[in-house]
Amino acid sequence: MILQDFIALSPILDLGAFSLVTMLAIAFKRHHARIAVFAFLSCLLTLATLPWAATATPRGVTMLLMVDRYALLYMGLILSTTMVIIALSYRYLTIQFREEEGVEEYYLLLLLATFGGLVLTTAAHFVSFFLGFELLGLSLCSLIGYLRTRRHPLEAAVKYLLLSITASAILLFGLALLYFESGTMTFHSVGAIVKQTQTVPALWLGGLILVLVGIALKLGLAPFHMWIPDVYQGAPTPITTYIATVSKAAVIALLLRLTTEVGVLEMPPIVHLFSLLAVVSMVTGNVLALLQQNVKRLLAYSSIAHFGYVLVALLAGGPPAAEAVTFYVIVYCAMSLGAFGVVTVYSNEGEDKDRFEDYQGLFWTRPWLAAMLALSLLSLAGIPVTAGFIGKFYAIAAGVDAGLWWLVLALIANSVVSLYYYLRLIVTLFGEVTEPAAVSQQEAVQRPEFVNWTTVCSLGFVASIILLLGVYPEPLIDLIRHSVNTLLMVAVQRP
Amino acid sequence: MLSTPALVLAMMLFGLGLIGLLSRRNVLYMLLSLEIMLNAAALAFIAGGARWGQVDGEIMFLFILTLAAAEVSVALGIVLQLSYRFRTLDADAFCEMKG
Amino acid sequence: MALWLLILIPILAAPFAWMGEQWSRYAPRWIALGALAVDFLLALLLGGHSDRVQISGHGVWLVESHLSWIPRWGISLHLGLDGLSLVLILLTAFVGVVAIIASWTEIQSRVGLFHCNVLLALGGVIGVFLAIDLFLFFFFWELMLIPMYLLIVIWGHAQRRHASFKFFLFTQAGSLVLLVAIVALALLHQQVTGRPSFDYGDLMGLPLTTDMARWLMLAFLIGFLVKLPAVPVHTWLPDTYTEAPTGATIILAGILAKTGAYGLLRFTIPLFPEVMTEFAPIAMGLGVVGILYGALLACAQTDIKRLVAYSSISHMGFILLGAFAGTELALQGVVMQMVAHGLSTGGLFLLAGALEERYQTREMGQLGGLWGVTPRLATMALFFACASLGLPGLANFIGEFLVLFGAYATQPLMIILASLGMVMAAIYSLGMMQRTFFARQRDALTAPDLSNLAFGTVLFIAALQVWLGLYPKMVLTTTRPVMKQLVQPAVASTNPTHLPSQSLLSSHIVTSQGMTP
Amino acid sequence: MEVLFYITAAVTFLATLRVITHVHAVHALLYLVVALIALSLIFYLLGAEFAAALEIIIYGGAIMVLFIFVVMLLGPLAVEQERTWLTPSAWIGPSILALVLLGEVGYLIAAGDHTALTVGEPRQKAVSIALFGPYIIGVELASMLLLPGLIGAYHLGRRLSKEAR
Amino acid sequence: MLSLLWLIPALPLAGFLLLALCGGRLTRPQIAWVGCGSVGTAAVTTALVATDFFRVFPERESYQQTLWNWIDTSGMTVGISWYLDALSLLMVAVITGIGFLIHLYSAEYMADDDGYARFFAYMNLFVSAMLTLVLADNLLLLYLGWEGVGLCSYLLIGFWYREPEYGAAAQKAFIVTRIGDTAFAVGLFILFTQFKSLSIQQVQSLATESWPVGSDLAIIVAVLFLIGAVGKSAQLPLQVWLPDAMAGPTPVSALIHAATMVTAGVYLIARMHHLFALAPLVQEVIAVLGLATLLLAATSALVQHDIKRVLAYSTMSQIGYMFLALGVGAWSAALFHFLTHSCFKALLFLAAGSVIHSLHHEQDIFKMGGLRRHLPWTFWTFLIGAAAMSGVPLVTSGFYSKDWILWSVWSSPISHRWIWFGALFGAMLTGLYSFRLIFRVFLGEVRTQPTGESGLAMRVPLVVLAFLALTVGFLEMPHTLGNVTVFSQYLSHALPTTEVLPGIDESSEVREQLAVTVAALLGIGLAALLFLPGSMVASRWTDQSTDHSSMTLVQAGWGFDRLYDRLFVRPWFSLTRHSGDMLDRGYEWLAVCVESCHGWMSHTQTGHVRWYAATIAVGTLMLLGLFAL
Repeated sequence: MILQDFIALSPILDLGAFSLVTMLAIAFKRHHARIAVFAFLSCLLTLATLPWAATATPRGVTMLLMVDRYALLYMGLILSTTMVIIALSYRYLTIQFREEEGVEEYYLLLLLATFGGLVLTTAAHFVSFFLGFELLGLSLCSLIGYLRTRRHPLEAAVKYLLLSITASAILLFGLALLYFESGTMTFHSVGAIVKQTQTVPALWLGGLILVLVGIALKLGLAPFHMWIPDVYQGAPTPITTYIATVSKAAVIALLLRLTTEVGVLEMPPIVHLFSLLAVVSMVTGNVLALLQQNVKRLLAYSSIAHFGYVLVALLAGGPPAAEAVTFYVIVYCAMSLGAFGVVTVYSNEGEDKDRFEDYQGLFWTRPWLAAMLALSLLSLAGIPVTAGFIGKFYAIAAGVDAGLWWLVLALIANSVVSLYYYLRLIVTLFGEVTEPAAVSQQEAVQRPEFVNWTTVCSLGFVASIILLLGVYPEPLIDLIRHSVNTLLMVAVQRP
Repeated sequence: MLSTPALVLAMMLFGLGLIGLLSRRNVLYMLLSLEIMLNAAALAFIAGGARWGQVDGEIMFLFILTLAAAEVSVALGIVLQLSYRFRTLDADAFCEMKG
Repeated sequence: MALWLLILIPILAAPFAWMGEQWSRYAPRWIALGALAVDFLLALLLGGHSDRVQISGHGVWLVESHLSWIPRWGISLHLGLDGLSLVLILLTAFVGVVAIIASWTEIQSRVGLFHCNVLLALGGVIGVFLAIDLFLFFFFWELMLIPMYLLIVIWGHAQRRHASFKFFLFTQAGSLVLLVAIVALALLHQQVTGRPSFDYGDLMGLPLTTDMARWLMLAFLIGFLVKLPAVPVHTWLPDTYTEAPTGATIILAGILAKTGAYGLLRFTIPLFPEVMTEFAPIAMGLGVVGILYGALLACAQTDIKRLVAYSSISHMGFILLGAFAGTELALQGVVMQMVAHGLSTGGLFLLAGALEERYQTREMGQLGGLWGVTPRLATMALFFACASLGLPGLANFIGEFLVLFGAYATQPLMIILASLGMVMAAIYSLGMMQRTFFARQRDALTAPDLSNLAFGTVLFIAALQVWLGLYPKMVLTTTRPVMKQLVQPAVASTNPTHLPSQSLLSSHIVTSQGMTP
Repeated sequence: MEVLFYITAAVTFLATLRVITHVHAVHALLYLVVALIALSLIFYLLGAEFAAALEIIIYGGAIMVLFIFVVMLLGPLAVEQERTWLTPSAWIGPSILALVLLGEVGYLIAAGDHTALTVGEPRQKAVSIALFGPYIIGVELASMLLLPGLIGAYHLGRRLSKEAR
Repeated sequence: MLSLLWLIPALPLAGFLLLALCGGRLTRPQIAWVGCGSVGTAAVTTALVATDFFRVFPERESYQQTLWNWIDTSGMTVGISWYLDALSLLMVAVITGIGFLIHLYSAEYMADDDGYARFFAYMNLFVSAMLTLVLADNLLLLYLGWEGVGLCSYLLIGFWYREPEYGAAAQKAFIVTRIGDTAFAVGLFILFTQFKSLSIQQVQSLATESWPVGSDLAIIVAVLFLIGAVGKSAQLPLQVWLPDAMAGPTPVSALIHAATMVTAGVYLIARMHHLFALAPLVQEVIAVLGLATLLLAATSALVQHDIKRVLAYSTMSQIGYMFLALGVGAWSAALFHFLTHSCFKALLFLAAGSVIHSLHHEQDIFKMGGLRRHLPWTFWTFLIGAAAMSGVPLVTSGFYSKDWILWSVWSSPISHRWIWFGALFGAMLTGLYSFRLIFRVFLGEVRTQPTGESGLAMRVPLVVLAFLALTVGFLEMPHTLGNVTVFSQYLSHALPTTEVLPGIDESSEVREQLAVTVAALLGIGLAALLFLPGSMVASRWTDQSTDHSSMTLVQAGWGFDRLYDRLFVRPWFSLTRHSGDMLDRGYEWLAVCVESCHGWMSHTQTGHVRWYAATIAVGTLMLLGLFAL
């Protein structure tokens, strides 16, 4: 390890150090606001190290981590998303933890999860892959059940726990098979072995499929999607947001690196597998969301479909795919933050406000909140002026470029179906205010903390991102192109 | 070499773990089954290490061990809370959210 | 830059219209009217005071504006105004004014938001008519939908949810197919030249394999046919037109439908001249089916707005028929039909809306004998019924007949079938008059006649109808260069011997032409 | 040697089978311990002595104890129940399997041929060098991984102070 | 003065606009002044233009005036331009002249009606449209007028809009004629596609040049035009609308459904005679259709109860004569009959209107009688009109025109003898039903008490028309009887002269004329025998025979209404009633499918974590099975 390695690794090191400091700070004195601010600043400072780290890239730090601009880009995404989530969480937790104790560890866990996410973005080796994966999963598991006195969060936590360990086990077994066949644990050489021999051993392929199943489970691709709605619904809403954004972005970052370095997209069975997963995910997610009456579940199902779209883009292979996938994921994070952010802001003590009735006519009582939700939903639906449109455009472009006509067709058909439920929610927002909705909206408005500057700033930030990317995406596109290029230059300094 | 039979054993153990996961209703048993599955994976890594004469498999085993420890502690915390709130550890009882 | 003003004036006026609600109930209306009036005048100015410069080989642009946007994809903010877009923008601004006046008394709640949405939708439509970068075009194409959707969902009638869903899903399905085709074109450009481009001019000359061209054309066709709408993708229309508030219906029928027709003329036909002849019989067949099917169902309706809605489907059939006829005359007819239909349905829906506002029903069975109660309304309804049935001397007649005259040379049998639509148009138009305004008057039906404002507006539309019906030169000469350009490739690529179809009549034409010295 | 392996494998398999089929938690845990020990023997046979040791120390020791704690915490530890649990059927199975394993270990010690199965170098050294060489980041990450385990267990496991009252 | 031509259609149009826009603010006399004045000035203008026309064009070629280019784009040039020649001048004169008289009459007839302004507005619009029709230089402008008169006819038939039956009659009239119009339009498409022009003169000369006689295309176009003409002129098989059209006010029937609009078909065929000359087959069809219509209508007229329906059928019958003449190539004869018919039929309708007016809108002739003494002016004028229609020899115009037609039929090379006999039988029937009316209405005992003779505004037109009905015939007399050829000479430039079968001599003409005379007189005599009050047969006819089933068939115009009802109307209505939007239902079904799919799939989300784990296991195994093996 030389200085350059440390520079390259500085974001991860920073965040790790900050997590430890946070832990010590909690041990020293519990103070919700201070810890929250500290956590926020940790992310911010880590974010600030990214440009510095970029000077040392691309650089393989030991064989475990590969820090390149691509990883740094995803780190930036993960960190900024986490910051928004922290900002949203503070108000939410103040209300939820009014009569409970131990709110501060939440931020520590959040930082640890983010740490795991950062590791995943750089992972180039089974060990870092697996450890990052578990850091993220395990922290999330605690976070989901963080409101431990409530039944729904606990139920969600146990479901997430059992299924994520299942995922880990499957993933590990897959990795073991790959290792058994190839005798190496770096992504690159695992693929290189197959490329050299020009044959794909069954065990190797089986291992790869198991690994992909593990990843699919984390991403919630059908038929491994079952946990998604329950966990989304049960988890505290900021954590739901986190699962939907950071956790998935990190896994996608890894998946992209894995597929690129191993070169799986040149193997027909894997391409077929991805196609199958993509189509099944799109159809399942959208059909299940169709008449859903719970907003969080609805968004959960829609996320299943969205990662189906991402897979279509991924399948295109090569630079366009990486570019499209990255863009889509960034956009998806923004719009999920928007949608779940509104649910977070709107929720008060007790149950989250996630039933459709709660949102009936929200536009007339809380126009900005409703407008924000509508904007996010339109973005999810892929309507222009919003980032979602450019994202969908990118996905379609990638698919068309690769000639994946049937997948593109499926994407379109599914987009149309998906419109139905987004519109259902939007219509509800603009509907006439009914009696129960009026009561719950009254409650929400009366609380002094209902809207404070943190939530306004964070949602405002998200909204401006959604609109900006929808209207002028060029700077981000440039950034992504430059970053993604490094991913594709496999022949970089490798110890 | 014993690595291939070891891998077969790992697969069998993994299968057993999976069957346990699916067939037991008690969360505790499900966790046990998961432990079996993790162990099976670990065995596979060790077998791989043995096949190639590398230490990497063994090192991977160490990390799996770490995971198992960390995970079991969180899992048992959740199990405790579950038994407080739901008064049962029947996995099928936790189905308030569905549809 | 002036072109951007055309788009931005309504869009920037929109928030003011919303805020205007706080000042006065009428402020949003006046703001909206003002913005559209300024837009109208600006468009007139641009159309009237520019030299005819041919900037690229692919269009006769009067004014052009080019800015970089997303260079990575070869997307630019490229706007261009030619005769066709000029005419349609003027129509847009005018119909927009009509829509605002039609909702003058109908819309009483959330007035500001209503006009905000109207302005946004119109801004989007103007963008559609100006954009000559395909991505930008699609951007505006989608942009106009949301405000439209909100107009239906917030201010619509009882079944608005169902209707708005249908509207949105259908149009979006079409749009997405279109998007795929646009993207495919841009990427083909990349394959050929090494860089993607969404620019109209670049894509025009793209060499395509026949197979590719066939699929892409199909996709473009689907995208625009949904919006037009043509049978069999028309079914969103009756529900939507019926449930939308009057103002929105007027915009939908008067302008939004035209964007589909515009798309056919601007993109579908010129981009794929090679397969155009192959598709022409199918598209024209759909047009004929639309004419007859729409008219048949219009005859079957008891709801006055539904009747007009189905009649719109019938009228749009002429547009489809003409667009693919491949003759300049038919294309000119299409333009005329677009303008005329915008005016006539604008008027008809204004009146239908006025009826609904007065009697809280659209069922013609519950109306009757209104001639004596509201003579102004009845007279104007009669006028527009005549326009709708294609009475000579009114603008619709010019449109329909130019299409029929122009298309007869290529598809005589289809034209004969389409002509049957004229008889059916008489049946439903007169049926509507009979059931609503004639026959015995019901006792309960007493209501004030049209207000001076509404009456003046309708009268003005009527005057325009007559003016265009007797002196369509203004429109026809403005669009002629564009249409001429449009036909050229088709003519060049079509071997004259292929032109006549196998029908009975045309074979006679050939033989008798052969005998002429 | 191979015979040893197969016998151990059979033991592992049988013990594991009993884990997932047994109705009593403690019994199942007991079988699991047996299975883990058997597994550690297999590790040894595959040449991973370090892993074999850790398997027994951490898995069979720490993790299983954790399980047992929880089982004890959850169920009321009535003597009556303890008595019903302590039937021959409960301990005979594990005992037999354990005896088999014991025999194998005894044989191995008696045979004294330790190097036959290992790969030349003393493995522990190689493992250690690898751990703190190329895998140093892995070790750090693993240490970080224990942190959420710790915090999570701490936060989730404790009761509310007012509930305790 | 010729340049004032455009004023002729423009004046009534101005009248229409004035009445339509500020009709509500004018007093009744003002309305009457505007309404009659516009047509009156148009008539005066016509006179001025006519004198100038005769002066400038002694040979009566033609005068053209283009106001502006209506459509001028992409190879189509169509102007708003007028074409004045002998034929159109004749039409214009009739339309403005008789039109003015009828307007004048209406000023009093409609005096009590609510929609006074509306009535005159429609009437003025009609006159304007009709003038456009006959003055049009090109077929598209002609089509404009053609549709315009149809619209006005529709509006005026349904003038009393509160009666649903009237509305139905109006719709029927418009739709039935629209069928013909559509065929006409298709004819236009073919002509334009062939000759790239729509100018009447140009098209015909090009057609004559390029199409041989009897060519398919000529036949097709001619048939299409014929269908248009048949619809407008209420000939078989599109005749069904005319009897119902009597729902409109009587002056309307006089102007539109007797004197002018219904003869538009005759005008069209005459105008396009070059084209029809290329299709002799079609000409034959025209003749046969004319004959069939005239017989059918005459028999129906014989048994009607409603005075206006009798006249309506008689109109159909007389137009049948005109068609017959056109069919045998006797263009001028057809136009001559048009002229005389306009005079006497307008007269008959106006007189009938006078009767109805005085009987409180009673139209059933079986409730009339003995009006001779109460309404002397009406009686005498009606008598003259009936005599003219029956063709009472020597003194009436109808005799000369009908005789000319019959003679042309007799002598034409393209006719058959049996057609002549049919037409002769028709002439006999004409006398019969005309005088049936006279006897029923004016003689016998008084059944309904009349209010008294109408005022001056109604009487003046009656007298003027009666005078014309007697004298117009002297414009053209056969050479056996004075040999006046003013009319045929006048039209000689516009229309070709009639071909005469070689070897027909004067004696056969005399014989033929005698036959016509006898037929007319026989008809009148038969009428006297059957219907003269006091005759034995008359009383029997009244009571019983009208109920007879065969009678009702004839009464209903030989059951064409019922036939069309079965064949077209009912299937159409059942089609519209049962045709929801099929395609829409398809889409809705699709939506339901997806929704039920949702219902099915959401059952898989049981909330049981073990089930979730199972799906994962199964999914994994399936993927492994599918792709690894």
